[in-house]
Amino acid sequence: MDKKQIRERIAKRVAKELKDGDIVNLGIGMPTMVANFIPEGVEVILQSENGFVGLGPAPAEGEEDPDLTNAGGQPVTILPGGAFFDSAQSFAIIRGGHVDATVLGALQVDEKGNLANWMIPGKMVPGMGGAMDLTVGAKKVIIAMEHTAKGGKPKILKQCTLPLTAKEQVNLIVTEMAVIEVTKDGLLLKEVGRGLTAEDVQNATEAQLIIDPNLKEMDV
Amino acid sequence: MDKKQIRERIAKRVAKELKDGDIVNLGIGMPTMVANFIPEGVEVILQSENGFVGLGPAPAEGEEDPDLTNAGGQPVTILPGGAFFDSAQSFAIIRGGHVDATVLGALQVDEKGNLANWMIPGKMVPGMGGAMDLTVGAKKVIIAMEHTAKGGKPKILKQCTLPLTAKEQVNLIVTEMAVIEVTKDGLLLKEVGRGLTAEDVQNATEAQLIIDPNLKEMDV
Amino acid sequence: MKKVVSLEEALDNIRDGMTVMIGGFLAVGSPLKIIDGLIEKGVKDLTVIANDTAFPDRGIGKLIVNKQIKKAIVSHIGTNPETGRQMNEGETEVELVPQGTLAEQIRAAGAGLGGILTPTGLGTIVEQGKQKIKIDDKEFLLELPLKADIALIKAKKADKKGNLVYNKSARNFNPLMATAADLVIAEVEELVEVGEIDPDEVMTPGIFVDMIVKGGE
Amino acid sequence: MKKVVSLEEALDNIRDGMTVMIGGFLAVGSPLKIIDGLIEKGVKDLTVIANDTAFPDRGIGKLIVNKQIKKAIVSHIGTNPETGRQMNEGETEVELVPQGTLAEQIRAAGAGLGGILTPTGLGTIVEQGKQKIKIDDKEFLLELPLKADIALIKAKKADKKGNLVYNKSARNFNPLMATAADLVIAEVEELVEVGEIDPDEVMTPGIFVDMIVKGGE
Repeated sequence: MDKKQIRERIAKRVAKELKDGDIVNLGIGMPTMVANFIPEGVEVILQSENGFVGLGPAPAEGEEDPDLTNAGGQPVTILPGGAFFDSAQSFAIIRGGHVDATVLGALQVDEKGNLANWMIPGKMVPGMGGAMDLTVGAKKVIIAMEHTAKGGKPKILKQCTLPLTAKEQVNLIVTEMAVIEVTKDGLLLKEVGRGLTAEDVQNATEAQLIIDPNLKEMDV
Repeated sequence: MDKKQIRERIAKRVAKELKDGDIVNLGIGMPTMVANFIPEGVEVILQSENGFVGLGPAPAEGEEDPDLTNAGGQPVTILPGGAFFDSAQSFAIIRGGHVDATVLGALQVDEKGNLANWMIPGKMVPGMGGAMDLTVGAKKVIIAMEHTAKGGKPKILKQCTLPLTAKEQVNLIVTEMAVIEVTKDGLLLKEVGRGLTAEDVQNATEAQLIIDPNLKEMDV
Repeated sequence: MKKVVSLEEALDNIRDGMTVMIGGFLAVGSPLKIIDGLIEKGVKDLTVIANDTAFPDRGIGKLIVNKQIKKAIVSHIGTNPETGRQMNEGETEVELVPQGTLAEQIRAAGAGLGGILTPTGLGTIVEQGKQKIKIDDKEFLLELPLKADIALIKAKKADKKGNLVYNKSARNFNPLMATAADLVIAEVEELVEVGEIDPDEVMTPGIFVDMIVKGGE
Repeated sequence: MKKVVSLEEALDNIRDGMTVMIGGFLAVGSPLKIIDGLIEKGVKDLTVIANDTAFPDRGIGKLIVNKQIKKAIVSHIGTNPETGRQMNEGETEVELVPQGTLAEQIRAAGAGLGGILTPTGLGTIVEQGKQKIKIDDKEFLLELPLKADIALIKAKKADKKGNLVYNKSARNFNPLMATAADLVIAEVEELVEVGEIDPDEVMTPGIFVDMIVKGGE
């Protein structure tokens, strides 16, 4: 699989986690792609932390409104029935538990559900933006990321080594190789990518995986 | 003076304390009357804690809007340039120091600037409404009240005996008999009513008054 | 979930002993039709969180007179002598809260805050039983969030997704309460199609509103 | 006070070393004309409170590139590599704050709160140096108010009393910052007469706005 296929596969699988009526915040980057794969008949309301609900697709070329962007600064649209608000209200929605699910990328995630995705000390410090509030506030935190870093280095660890974004908040990890649920007993491997075994996934994962007795193949 | 004359005199004198451009919250009852006596050329913006600025006069009969009342529930109007908001914003304005002056009635006020105006235990407990926030938040707290209670009982005391509305927040006391400033040294008698002496005022006041060397007659 | 419901369907959700927020300020901006429904249905032992208890014959005051409220958490009861009487005779519990603090407590619950620090009430009986926190030599009271099982609010206009627009001073506590309850029921004067309310003019986003009841004008 | 002023009159109030809030989210809803004025004037050693440092060639980012900022209190700098470079090389101090916490800190300053309790940042380096408060076995961070000497905000429309209406996602931090600074200067696209904005549609009441500068559209 090339990069694009990998990213599409992850986004497609994450999209299946969303339920009709869910209020969802998609992080910048790959998580944004999830919007393109939401199943027929499922209507989710996308929240954009820069201040609205009802985030719609990108506008046609020439139709961009400079006052209407997503949290990544890209021109977007708002769907009928959407609403704008200020940043305090936006994060009241997020922190107050009114977002059903958030999808975020990760640098590292560990078996306790700890997440690190906002800085590599001395190297890359983009800042946490809204990620710390989203991970603490959303009812379900889904991590969408490639299974390993460059050179096959595991990103799913026994314990995160990078500064945390939030402590013990991740519920589900979706990669091109696997779907893994964070349980109080540890990481539960629920699905593996087509043609892969549980062992393949374990080999690319530092944390010990618990194999779900009903282990399935990822359907994407 | 009859009751009406007394109240008018107090309201007129309080009105002179307001400066052009001031944002002012007037309490229910006599303080509301202050709006009728604001001097020519002075424009104050009245804040109504139930959710707007730009409080205007009562509407003509038949013009009442059931969705537009003051904090006492009476039909009012809003002036051009006014704005509505919710109760959190209303008290953000009040508590946040964005109100220049509030005018409130009192059951008791004392030489430290303590105010009691929200309950008489076991007898009358209307509740504090917005009074506690107003006294703490407004830049200047003006008490507008009759100088004594029924039977000439002093209301300006050495120490309040009723449950407080706020501690050490009153700046000025205006009655039909006197204008008294609360200073860190005690109560400074600045003006006396026409035909009255400082001694007359002191006799109707429990707290010891400091006589301003420039003691004046109330000009109302 | 179907958002536009009948008064009966809405009332089915409100049961004895629940904690209910009710919007309005002296009955201005209160869901009067739903309140009348509660009276007809006779739901009792309610804990009510509201700005005030209005008047004996209007708004929340009717629930007081009808003895359906076990406890009222409000800032003011002066306009309803029956509330004072019930309180003094121990029939109804009344907790008086400064209005600005009440607004922030409700907002805090909706915003996922653990509490807020306010100077309001310092040196008064309001501080009883509360934690005081000193910041740079200035003291504040720690006030905790207030949430409810149900919020009953009133708006001028709603679209079918539940986006709300309030009218004039009838806004008051309604937008705050819409964020702070498990189930939010809005009584509205006018119901319009999705898309008819400009997203910039929405005062309460529809994501907060679970049910809409068409009320009188 | 005269509310509608020239860019020059507005800039006269902003001096070296001041703490300045600047509205906007990746330069959307930022007062771009005032920012360009600051660059031309060369005001320096500013402490800037904003959501982000935008892009090197746009919005607040230009002030970073021009080395006019001593300290930036923001939630995100990822879109402006120059901010990261200056931070790593110790040229500019950057304090990173979770976006929701930043919003509440600014709001708290404007609302006269002594602080707010948030679960955001618990168990991360954000909690360093902060008081933790436990309520019913749940921990929260105590976050303090953030205020400024000047707030520079941007609105779509103002009337001559300073009532503001924002447009779409350009609202963001602007209404919050309008409440939390000693002097509030609003850059607006459109200036209308008093009475032309419906009081129900005002997003920032004019009492918060000290000066209005007519900007580009």
